[in-house]
Amino acid sequence: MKPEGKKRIWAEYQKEIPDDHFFYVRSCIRQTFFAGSEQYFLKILREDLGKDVYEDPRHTTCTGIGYHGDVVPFETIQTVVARHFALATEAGYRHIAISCVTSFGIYSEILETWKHFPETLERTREDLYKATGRTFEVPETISHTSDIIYKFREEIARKAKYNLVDAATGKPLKVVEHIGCHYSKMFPKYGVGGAEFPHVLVGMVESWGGDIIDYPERRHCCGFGFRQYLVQANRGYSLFASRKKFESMEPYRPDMIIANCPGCTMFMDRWQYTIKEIDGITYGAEGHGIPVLTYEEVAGLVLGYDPWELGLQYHNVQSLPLLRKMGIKADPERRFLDRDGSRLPEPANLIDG
Amino acid sequence: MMSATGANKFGFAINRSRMIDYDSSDRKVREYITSREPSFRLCFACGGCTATCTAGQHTSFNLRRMNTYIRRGEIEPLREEVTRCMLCGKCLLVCPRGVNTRNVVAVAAEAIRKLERNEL
Amino acid sequence: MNSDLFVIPFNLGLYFILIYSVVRSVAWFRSLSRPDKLRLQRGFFGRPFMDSLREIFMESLLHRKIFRKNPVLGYMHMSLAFGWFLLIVFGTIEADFFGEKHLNPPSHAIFFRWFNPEHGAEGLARIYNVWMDFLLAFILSGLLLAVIKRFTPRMMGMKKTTRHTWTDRLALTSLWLIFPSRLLAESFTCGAHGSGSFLTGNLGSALASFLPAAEIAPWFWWLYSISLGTFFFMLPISRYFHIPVELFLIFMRNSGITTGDRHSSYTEVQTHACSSCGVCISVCQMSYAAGINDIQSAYFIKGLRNDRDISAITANCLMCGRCEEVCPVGIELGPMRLIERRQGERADRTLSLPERYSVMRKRSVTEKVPTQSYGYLVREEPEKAEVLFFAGCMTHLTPSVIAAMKRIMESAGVKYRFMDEKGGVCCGRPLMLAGRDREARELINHNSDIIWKSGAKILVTSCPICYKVFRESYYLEATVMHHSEFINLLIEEGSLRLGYLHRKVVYHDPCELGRGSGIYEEPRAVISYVAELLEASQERSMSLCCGGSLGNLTLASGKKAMIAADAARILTMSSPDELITACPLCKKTFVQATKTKVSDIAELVAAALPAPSKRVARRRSARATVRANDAG
Amino acid sequence: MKTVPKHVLVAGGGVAGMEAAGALAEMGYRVTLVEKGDDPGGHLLQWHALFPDRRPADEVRSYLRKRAGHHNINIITRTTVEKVRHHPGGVRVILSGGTEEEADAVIVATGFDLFDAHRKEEYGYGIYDNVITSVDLEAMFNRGRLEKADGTVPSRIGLIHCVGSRDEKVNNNHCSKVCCVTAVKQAIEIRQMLPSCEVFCFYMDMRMYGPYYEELYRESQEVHNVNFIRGKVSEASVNINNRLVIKVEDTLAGRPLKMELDIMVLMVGMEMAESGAKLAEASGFRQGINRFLESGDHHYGNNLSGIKGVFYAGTCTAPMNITDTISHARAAVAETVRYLKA
Repeated sequence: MKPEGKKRIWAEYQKEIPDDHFFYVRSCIRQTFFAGSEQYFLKILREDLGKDVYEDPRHTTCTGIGYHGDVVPFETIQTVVARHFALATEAGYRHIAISCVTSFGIYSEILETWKHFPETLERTREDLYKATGRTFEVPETISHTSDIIYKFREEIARKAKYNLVDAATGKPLKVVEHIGCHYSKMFPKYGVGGAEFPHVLVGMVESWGGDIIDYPERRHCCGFGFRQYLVQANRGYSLFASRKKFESMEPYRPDMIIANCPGCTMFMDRWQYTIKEIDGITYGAEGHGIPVLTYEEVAGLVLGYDPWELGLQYHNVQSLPLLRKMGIKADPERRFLDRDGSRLPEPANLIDG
Repeated sequence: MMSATGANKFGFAINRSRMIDYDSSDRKVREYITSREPSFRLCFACGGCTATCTAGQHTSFNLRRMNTYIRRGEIEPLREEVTRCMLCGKCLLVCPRGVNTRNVVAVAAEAIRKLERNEL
Repeated sequence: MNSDLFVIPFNLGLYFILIYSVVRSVAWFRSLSRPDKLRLQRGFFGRPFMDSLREIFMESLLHRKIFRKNPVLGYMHMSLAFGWFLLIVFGTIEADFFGEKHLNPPSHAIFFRWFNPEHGAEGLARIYNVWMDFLLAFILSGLLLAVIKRFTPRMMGMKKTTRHTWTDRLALTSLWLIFPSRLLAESFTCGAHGSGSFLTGNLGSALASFLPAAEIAPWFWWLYSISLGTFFFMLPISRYFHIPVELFLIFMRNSGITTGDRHSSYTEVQTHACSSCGVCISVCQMSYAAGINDIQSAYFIKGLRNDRDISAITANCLMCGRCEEVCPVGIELGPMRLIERRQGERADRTLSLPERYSVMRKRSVTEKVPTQSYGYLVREEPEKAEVLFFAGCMTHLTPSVIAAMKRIMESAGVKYRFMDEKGGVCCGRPLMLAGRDREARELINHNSDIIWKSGAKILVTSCPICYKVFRESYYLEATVMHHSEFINLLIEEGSLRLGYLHRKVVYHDPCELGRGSGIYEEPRAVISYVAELLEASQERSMSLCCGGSLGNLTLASGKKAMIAADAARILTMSSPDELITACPLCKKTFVQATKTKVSDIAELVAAALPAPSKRVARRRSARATVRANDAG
Repeated sequence: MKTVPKHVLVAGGGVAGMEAAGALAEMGYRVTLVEKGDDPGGHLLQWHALFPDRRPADEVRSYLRKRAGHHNINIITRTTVEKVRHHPGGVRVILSGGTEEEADAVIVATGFDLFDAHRKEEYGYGIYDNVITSVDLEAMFNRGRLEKADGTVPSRIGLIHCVGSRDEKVNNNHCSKVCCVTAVKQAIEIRQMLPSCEVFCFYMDMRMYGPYYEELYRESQEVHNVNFIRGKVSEASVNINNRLVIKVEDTLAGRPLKMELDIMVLMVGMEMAESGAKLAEASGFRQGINRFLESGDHHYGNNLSGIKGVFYAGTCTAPMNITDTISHARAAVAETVRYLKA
């Protein structure tokens, strides 16, 4: 592998990521399954980096799941997204920060459509106005929230309490990065580093001391695939895709997987349990699973936040060995205790990571 | 393939790969055929044999595809495929590359038999 | 006398071979099938026995067949076989008549001169001596030819000669030494005692003039005895075993035993009866036209005899039948090869015997599962027809032949159904040629069902390959006719009105039609009716194979083309306007090999048809059908 | 009566330019050959052996060198032709650096650029150690050593056809014509050099259009046991053993296929030369949808630019092999001479 070859590609795919003043749109999946991630993204940006992030409680789902599930037409989703833009316009924000990769893909698709077919933009303005009486400005930039963490990765590194290294040996952790398909495969120029060799997570991991694994099925889909997942009988395809990835990364003995898409994080985490149930196979060391973390969680760990506050215990694959390796002292007994000492609900089917 | 618990619990099983994994495929049959019928290499997949095939009028027997499978080391689909040919030899007269097609089938069947007896 | 010890090698060899022959014969007889045993028993007390004796005399001693093919080669074989036979007979008479006793052990006859060194000085004995010397000279002249043949086969009119194993070489050496050593032994003895006739006497006195003949003579008597003994010992494991076995074969054949379709003691006897004479090699087109010199019947048989892995040899044969036609021993080479093909692969020679046994046992289980299976074929319900026309797979690649047949039948008013108009099921012959009889049976049953249901009286086919299998392996009510026969029938009954084409044509007998099915005259009658038929240098039973044969599984296309080119060249030597064949496969093969126009006999006949007139055709139809019924 | 010989400027010192210059010089014309590189010779300089007979490229190189060495030819190197303009007295030529030349006629022979394999990002050229181009492979043949980046001997090599050709994703819908036969030639050379190395060609169509090309293809299968898989490789990656893993659909089996390779060779295609495109833009030459120069007539005016006194030769008009390039250059000379004599 020639690192300069990748740098060459990364240099070609540099997108504009604004410095401040973000209009934040949440992700259905991330806020439900990885609530700590969104909470800590805001906390890191506002408190650790001192940025202005605006969030409007009136913003809704982008309807991407319905769109990819063939129940929401393109005109409808354009109008829903236009409403978000209207909220941003009304609040005086021109930079959208999107938590969900599916949403990010939809925003990219809509912006590209408006660029190449201006009449669709006009039609959307009309539809939005008729439906809500709102008007909007097309935003200056859209960023996925991983883009923003990527932009401030060095700053985070400077404030780091822990690094992605084995605290005992000083060796870098081996990290698998997984990029959501809709982040840049459709429009390479919208992603940091393009579609073939995206840099967005690689940049974070390397800045925080970890080593990236380039394994053969790196580009492969996590297995989410809306249509595959939504129909129960088709979930075998989804599961098969995930297994293909795990089998491909297994020989490298990764310490963790980092993903920028909430759907990917969820499926790569949950399917490890399902595969174990069906085939009795796990892919991590010593019969354990491989922890799958969001980049917000990883950034939170690096900055020294409490893993249980970040919500790592609510992943199927638990991360105690990873935390121990990083030298983070986390009391397993406190995993499911609330701040006031009362017991939190404990999920079933956890597997060791 | 899948445990009963898995199927009952989730209502679906893990799909099987359709991918030909050349590195884990079995090329013994190919080598056996190529060494006994070197003209086998010459096929360029025009499909003439399949178009004229007597057995192909009655079944899905496809010599062109069978050749491809042999080359890739895909033995499973071969087992049944070889039994369908009538060895009539029409394909021989059609082949533009002079592949001894009839013997390819005969040798392939022989190879499969040997494979089943672990003699390959 | 101490020096008499030299007879021991001879005696050991002789008794060994006699006992061996008896034991082997009994073993063969016992392993014969019940009907064949009965045949042999009946034959022993009937005409077959006398016929066999005559044949043994004509073929095994005089070598009449070889004589006819090649007089020099015939003389060689005759001098050795018949000469030796006479030498033994007259030697025995000599010993019994002139010896001390009148019943002697064989060694006394063989080494008569040693025991009676002074014999033959006068009277009858003197004349008898001349006769014995003449016989020896007769054999030696054949031996000389044999030596020449071994080193320069071409001088004997042989293109190729067989290659030898070490046992063959040892046996051959001992055989070659027998007569020269006898000559020298007798000569030295005669020289020492002043006896002997024109050969032994003269040579003896010449040798004795400068050599101590009395001291040297025993050495050559030893050599003579050892040569004979060695030859007898080597006999069962060398090619010369054919000499005694052939006698057994002749007797079996005359008793009505045939090869059949599986290994038996008859195939084993045939295997051992092959003299490796090499005539099969000379006529093999694979050899002289395609340069393949290791698969001919002689090698095939030798491989069988020596239990080698001959699967490659077995498969690589055109099955044209030319070798069988010329085999002087009359071995059924085609059926023998088919049996071997049916056998499938033999066990790996590199395995130890117990391993081989376990492999074969494992196989016998798996082999029961057919390698091919045609369960996908759907039973058909054909329409009724008087005449059923089956073009055959190959004929579908020569649509002009089908078109010609349609025109001919329509012109003759034949009511026929075209059985495989939309493509049929293979007749099964190609599978049989590949040794897959069980699978072929599936196809045969499928096609038979259709033919029976159609109620046809005549089944006409355009393909000799189909024709042969229809005739031999189908059980049908319908009369099977090749289209040349059928056209001949139509001409004979007058339902075809044909013009005369002013063309000179040559006819090629397809293997499966001619040698395979004995149809030589009908095609010639048809051709002569419409055109001028030229003679080909090799035709009828010695017709050449076109090279495209389905009998050969492994022959490369380039080699096939070489055979086709050579056959086409010979066939077109008389510069005919057209080369006529009666097989679609031969036609396809020859078209690539010659610039001469190649046509099927049906196309030739169709060309001689007048322009179609519907009314005439209709009027004739009734008559033709009636005739067709009669024929059925 | 002696006349001053007319002056023809040839833009581009590759195969077409050298042949055209040589032919004109032989006829007594004064020729200026302008070459952007250090030496004339073009892409041929990088080649080891030529299809279909695998003769050494040096034989053709020395023929062309001899041709361009004629005393009537003045070679200017490290210079490009920026613009040509016809005027009543002839053709004004502006060279890089601003110098101007006056000529009676100009032959444009600016040739082609090889497709930059970096642009097919999914193949990882420049990233994975053992992804090379057909040109890199020729360099290995020139060195007489065929090895992986780590110096070990490869046991399986894949040649990927149509890299940068017939591919809308890189804006090239045209076929580069010569890559198929080049791949077959190189596959044979690999097999001869390393008999134990498996060779696979991944093709979309085998376009064996020239004399003896099909025969070479057959030979590669029959004699050299080169394997052919019909399908376009979609992506490459490396596994833990640093072996390349490629994904392709075996379209004849109708199934996706995965295979490990030691070396992946990208058969890079031909594109309109950047320098030629600039010249075309500045001088008002028409470019076709494939961006190559569009001639006056596809069938019988293949060398005509549509501008008086300016003619096209060689691969600036379309991808071609050396044989066709030389023929095309000679035809350009014929057209030029006809023009000059009129």
